[in-house]
Amino acid sequence: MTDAPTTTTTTTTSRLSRLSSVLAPMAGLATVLLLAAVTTPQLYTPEVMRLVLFQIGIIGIAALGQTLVLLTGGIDLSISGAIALTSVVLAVTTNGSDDRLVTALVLSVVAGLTVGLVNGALVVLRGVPPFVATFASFVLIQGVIIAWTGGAPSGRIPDGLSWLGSGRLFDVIPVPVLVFGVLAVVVGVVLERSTAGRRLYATGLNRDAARLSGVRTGLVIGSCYVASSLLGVVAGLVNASFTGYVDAALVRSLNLDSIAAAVIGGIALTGGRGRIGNTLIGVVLLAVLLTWLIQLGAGGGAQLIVSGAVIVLAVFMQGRRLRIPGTTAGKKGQQ
Amino acid sequence: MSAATVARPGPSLSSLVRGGGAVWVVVAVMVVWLSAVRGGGFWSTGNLAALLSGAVVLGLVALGQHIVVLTGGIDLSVGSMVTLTSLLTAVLINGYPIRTVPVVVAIVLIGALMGGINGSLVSIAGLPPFIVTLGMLYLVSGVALTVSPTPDGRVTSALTGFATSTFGPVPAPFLVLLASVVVIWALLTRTAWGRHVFAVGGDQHAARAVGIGTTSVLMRAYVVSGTLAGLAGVLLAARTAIGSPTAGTGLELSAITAVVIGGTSLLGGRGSLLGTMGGVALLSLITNSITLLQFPSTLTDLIRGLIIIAAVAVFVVKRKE
Amino acid sequence: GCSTEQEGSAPQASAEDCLNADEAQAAYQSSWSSVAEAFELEDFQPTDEQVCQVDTATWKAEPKQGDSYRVAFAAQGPTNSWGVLSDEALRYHADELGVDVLYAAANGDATTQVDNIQQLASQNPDAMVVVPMGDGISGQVKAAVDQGIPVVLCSGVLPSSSGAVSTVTRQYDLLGSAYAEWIAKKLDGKGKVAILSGLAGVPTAEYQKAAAETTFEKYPDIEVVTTQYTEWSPTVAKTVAQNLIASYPDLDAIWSDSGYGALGVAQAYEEAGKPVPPITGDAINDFILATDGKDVQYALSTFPPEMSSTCLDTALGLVKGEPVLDKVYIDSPSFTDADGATYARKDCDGGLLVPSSAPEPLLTELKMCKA
Amino acid sequence: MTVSQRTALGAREVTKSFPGVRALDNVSFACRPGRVHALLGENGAGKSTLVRILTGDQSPDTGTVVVDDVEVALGSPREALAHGVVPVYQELTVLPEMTVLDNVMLGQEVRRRRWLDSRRQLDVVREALERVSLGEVSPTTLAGDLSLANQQLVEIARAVVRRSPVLILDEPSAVLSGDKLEALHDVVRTIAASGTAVVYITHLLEEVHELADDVTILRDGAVVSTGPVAKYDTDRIVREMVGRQVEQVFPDPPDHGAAVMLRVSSLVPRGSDAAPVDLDVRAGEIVGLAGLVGSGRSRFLRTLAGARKRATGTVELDGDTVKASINATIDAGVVLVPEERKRDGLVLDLTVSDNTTLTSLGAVSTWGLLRTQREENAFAEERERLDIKTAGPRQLTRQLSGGNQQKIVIAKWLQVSPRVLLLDEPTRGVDIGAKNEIYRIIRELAAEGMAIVIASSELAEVVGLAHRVLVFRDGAVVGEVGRNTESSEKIMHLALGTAS
Ligand SMILES: Nc1ncnc2c1ncn2[C@@H]1O[C@H](COP(=O)(O)OP(=O)(O)OP(=O)(O)O)[C@@H](O)[C@H]1O
Ligand SMILES: Nc1ncnc2c1ncn2[C@@H]1O[C@H](COP(=O)(O)OP(=O)(O)OP(=O)(O)O)[C@@H](O)[C@H]1O
Ligand SMILES: [Mg+2]
Ligand SMILES: [Mg+2]
Repeated sequence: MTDAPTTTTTTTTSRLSRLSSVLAPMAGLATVLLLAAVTTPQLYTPEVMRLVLFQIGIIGIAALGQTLVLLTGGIDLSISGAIALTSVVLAVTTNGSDDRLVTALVLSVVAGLTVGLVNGALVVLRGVPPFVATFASFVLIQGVIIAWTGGAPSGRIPDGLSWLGSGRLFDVIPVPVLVFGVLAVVVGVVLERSTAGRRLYATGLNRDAARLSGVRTGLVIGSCYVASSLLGVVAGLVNASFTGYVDAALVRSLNLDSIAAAVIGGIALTGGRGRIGNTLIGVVLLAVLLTWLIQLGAGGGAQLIVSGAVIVLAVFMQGRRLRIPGTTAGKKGQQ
Repeated sequence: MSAATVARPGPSLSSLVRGGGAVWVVVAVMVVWLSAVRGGGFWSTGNLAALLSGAVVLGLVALGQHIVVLTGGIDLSVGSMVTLTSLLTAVLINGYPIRTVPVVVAIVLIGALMGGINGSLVSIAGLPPFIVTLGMLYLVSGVALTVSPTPDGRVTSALTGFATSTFGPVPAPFLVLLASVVVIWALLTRTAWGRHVFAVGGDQHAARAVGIGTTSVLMRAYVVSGTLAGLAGVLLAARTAIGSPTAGTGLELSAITAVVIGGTSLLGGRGSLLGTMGGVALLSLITNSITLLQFPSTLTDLIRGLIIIAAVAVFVVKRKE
Repeated sequence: GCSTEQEGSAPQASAEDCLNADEAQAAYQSSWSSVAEAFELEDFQPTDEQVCQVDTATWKAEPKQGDSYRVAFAAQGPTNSWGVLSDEALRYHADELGVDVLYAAANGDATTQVDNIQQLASQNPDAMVVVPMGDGISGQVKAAVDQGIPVVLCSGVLPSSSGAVSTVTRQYDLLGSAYAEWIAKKLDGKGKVAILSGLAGVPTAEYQKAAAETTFEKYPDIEVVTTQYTEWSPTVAKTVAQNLIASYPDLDAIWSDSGYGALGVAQAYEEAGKPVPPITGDAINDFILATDGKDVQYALSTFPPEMSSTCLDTALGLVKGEPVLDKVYIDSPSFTDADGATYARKDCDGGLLVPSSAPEPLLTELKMCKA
Repeated sequence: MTVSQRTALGAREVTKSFPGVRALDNVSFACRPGRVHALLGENGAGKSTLVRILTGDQSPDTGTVVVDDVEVALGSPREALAHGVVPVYQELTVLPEMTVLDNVMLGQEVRRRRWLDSRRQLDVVREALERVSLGEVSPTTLAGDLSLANQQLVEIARAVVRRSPVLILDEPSAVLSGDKLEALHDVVRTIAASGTAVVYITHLLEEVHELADDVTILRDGAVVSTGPVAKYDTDRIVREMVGRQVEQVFPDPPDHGAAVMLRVSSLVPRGSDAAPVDLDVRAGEIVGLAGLVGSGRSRFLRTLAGARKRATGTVELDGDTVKASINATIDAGVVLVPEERKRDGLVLDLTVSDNTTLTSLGAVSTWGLLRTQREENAFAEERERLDIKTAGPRQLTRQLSGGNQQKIVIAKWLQVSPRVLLLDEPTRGVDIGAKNEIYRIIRELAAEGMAIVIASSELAEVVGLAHRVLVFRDGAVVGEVGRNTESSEKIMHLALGTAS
């Protein structure tokens, strides 16, 4: 039953299913773009498109880290904590001057590493469910920031960084989207083409089997949390240098955009399923959506309603694919 | 032989965690400590009443969360459901005593309805609970802001009277929580549906294979969660008297934390109500003790974070090998 | 109780009960007229408000424990620099007066504050100062008052049903409408305006916004083209502002309730290479410093956090039987870009609301200003 | 006794396709009341798919299901149960976190008004456990604490309680042996005698003649033959199953070297209270591990491979100590083909090539980047050597038949050129054709000088393949049996503890 003809069928079906996984978010994107064309045609002006690009950069960098963690079957709620922590570290150590920029960058990376290692240790060594582990470290990061800054953080970010947040290449392309692009390519290559990526997928799909095949699953999962926090640091740098001020509002808000983007794009929460392309589309969809909502000038309520509806709808459209496979009792084996 | 006996302590802690007892040990230690440090202040009727009434809303929401988590799901929308229902309670009653009873009934039904929406998306459409309820979180918060962006409405004195009345040190709303715990406990342990909740959470395919209507089991779990959120909304409105479009923000995360500290597995199929209530008790005690002990305000979040992280690291239920 | 009548809709205390109203009324009027003066507004009338003296005999009492008074403080908590200074100014003042403080932070959340007030009340303090996080705490405030604790509301208002003995605040209505009037004056009653509010659903933001909307309605030729929320975050404000620039290139003025919002807007316009339209907000140091020497027209005022020390004074006045008003309106300098430079404090933290009447030693202690 | 001509359960012209595979092709099938109907076929022949269709777990592309002579549309297992069709699926559906009582009564709880009737339930469960020879198991123990065999029996107890007109058992005997297997056979016989139609799927052909009244044989998704069991001797069954003549012969294994390659001294798995195990294996030697189910062979092998923690003991390879971690063990060249292939052996949703190279990613990459060509070459080599039947390197492992999946597990280990190969139930659930190939591979590897340890519940297999067999009971080695004519008997006695 495994003769030549099936070869073509299997490859086409797998290609088809790969395509279908981005089809749903594509349809969502098309819908939003269409709605925008009717309601707010100005969305299609170059200036607004540039804002969309910028949003893509800002959301995207964190979403890349989130994708890595989601692929291990985890989730990282502490990314927004890492983002906030970075800007506080920057402001406190430099006090707005460029002199200590390098020290500040090193310290930010150390902070990110610490967050990632705490998450990784809780998840890998203690077996704490990622959702709770990373939420706990999010609360802890808040606590650290508040204790450290004696309340609300404030301060200036060195001007030497401002190109990162507000710069533009050839006066057109915002730097954040470039940073995102480069990082996306790197993450994409790692996932698709590297041994690390293969180990990551294997771990996400079946941790037991991967471990018994000699994959250091703990190391793989831990690295993903570290990578996620470090990408959070990069996102934090971009974010902080965008306005040049520490944003006290960021410290308290648990931002779920990175999760929403990855998941709308089709990264499964169960681990091991989804590609970088999924995240990419999710990020674009979310960026367009957020910009459109601002353009629409709808109130806070309407914005939330639309975001919620889009999230549910996007997943509804890819619902079939995400359903627990009807014939395998294998849920337990994969965690 | 000796090797086997040496290895014992592990299992006993883990069984304590599984049974939900472990967190109560910590609660007991904290109570003893608080009594030693601030005996009079802690055991004063007023403080106990504050502690207990502070636990009511979180307790009800955690109860619903507990069931949903047992089915292997998660309900991120409970906080926003509490917000909307408490706001609606105040706005719809708006000080008219005649409306009290019908509105309260309607609100609990609205809670059930929202739970039903979650439930049907999860069970019938087969979507992942995390995203469904995340979407609902945004959606319902949005609806609340649309109903009224500012604090609005007013409940009647009958409701506020209920919220503030006490039996000894026990506030009346706490009795509602107790009653709900008893009802849920009975449902979980004494009915077929309760068994099925565990089965669906343990292995959905296996549950289907033995003929369990997984759709209706899941549906009911989310409906119960929504109903409890509705009830919590009513009690919150009764306590605050006036509706606010942000009242329940962040409750879902506290509720999930309580459930997990209580030794319930987020993978589903395993957990004890006792533990979840212990988690609620612990979180309430932390809040209570921060004010009682007058910790410097800038350290409170750090302390809270450290306790939560320590608790989840110690009380997490590990997978069996 | 299934009456079809609405509860609590009966009018409260009538004018005859009002003690010593004149002096108080004058203080109230002046808090409006000082803004009118600073913003050069001709027709800026205070909203109707009746101020009375509290019958202090009811609340006069000896310290319940020990020799010194214990005042409970249900604070906002250190969620932003405003909250930090509000907390610390009260504590500092309490130290000066030798008063004990029982503290609880709501972290900006009304529900948490309900629990806080109940718990603080259970510790039986002599008086209580509450920074209200929303109308939702009214019930609990009432319970505390009923328990015999004089409650002073600080930096915010509650419906009269809360039974609070005194309210010490600057008015949201005042700020919201003053900014709007200033804009109307700048535009000569004609033009396109965007409203940038703070956080959806939070009273501080929503009440100021509502006042602004009411004011703009008086001007038929002023069009509010969009209303957005900045979450009091410069990042969000900048993003929103960039969108505004793109979709409403001909915006004439921006009403913002916060300096952080204004800061983000100013940056966005500068980066786009466009002149910043007339803008409002609260007077954070960062904004004034950032616009220093640039051609930006603005009108700023503050909602001073250090008014908490006045709140403490009021609470102590109650228990000591000193004359106290039921509404104490705090005045605070308002100014426009003309005087901006004089208010900027290069030696202080960017988050500081200027001019600050907080004691200098406190500001240095909090590392908000250099010694 | 006249045979009822009613169709208790049947399929009419059922066809079912999965992406890339036609699992069932126009299958018709009928099972009569009071008779045991054996459903036979190679791995991937479509047996389980047919079961899932008969029980409403999957819906057929075309064709219908017949229950009690009436065509029915079954939307879910629930509806099938309502029609009296009770399945015991191939995959365990016992919930480890629930008690035995709850597991048995799952979906059929006894209620008084709306509440559970604990006393009645307990009675029902006790009786059912008694029937499946689990009388000594307390209904309140957690099912997860039972051995696999006992869990399987709990599952059968669950089905017994239903007293349904149709019972379907998909490979119930795969994890049973000895007394437990006997108990299962007894239950099946009594149930059939009470008028229930039983569909029985198995790879143990001895069972067929012991139990079955009728036989249906599937091959590549189609029915190739059906009829009363009397017409089928084992040879015919095998021939119809694989479509050719197959003979199971075990030639003497190739000679082995003299030097001890692997030395295991006083190994005790953590959490076990059994006596320590010693084991020496020479290069090229095949050592069999026999014993009843739950005797501790798998646990020993997993511990040896570093996948489980040790309480005590050392492992030496060529005199060098091997550290007790899975990666150190693999690096030393000691590798395990685990018992539960789908759970521990394979990442089913990766391609066959990805699975094959998972252990040797360093060799198919430069600077951490994978080289597709090298990967495909590596896979092609193993595909050739092990004769793996697959559509190509990009096929998902999930889509392969059981035997070919097992070959992928072996292939993945051959990539690292191991010194010692540990095989745990390497032919469980593998059809007879593939089995012989796996035997061939094992012998070839031994001939190349690999040391091999093989644990199996199929006595013929261990005896036929190994140079010598160690017998396990209660986690300890209770004896060693060489290669001779009486070895099977000796092993049985040792395993059961009846040796004199
Ligand atoms: N859900 C599925 N998706 C894709 N292919 C499937 C699915 N389920 C079964 N198959 C394929 O259908 C064919 C028949 O599988 P089935 O499980 O019915 O075989 P079986 O006869 O029960 O084999 P075994 O003896 O190994 O249990 C196999 O090729 C299998 O790979
Ligand atoms: N999940 C479990 N929890 C507790 N004990 C277990 C578990 N699985 C197996 N055991 C026990 O461990 C011992 C050894 O089991 P093991 O699976 O190694 O035996 P085995 O001889 O390989 O049998 P099998 O043929 O089923 O693999 C048995 O006593 C069994 O009851
Ligand atoms: Mg099968
Ligand atoms: Mg075994």
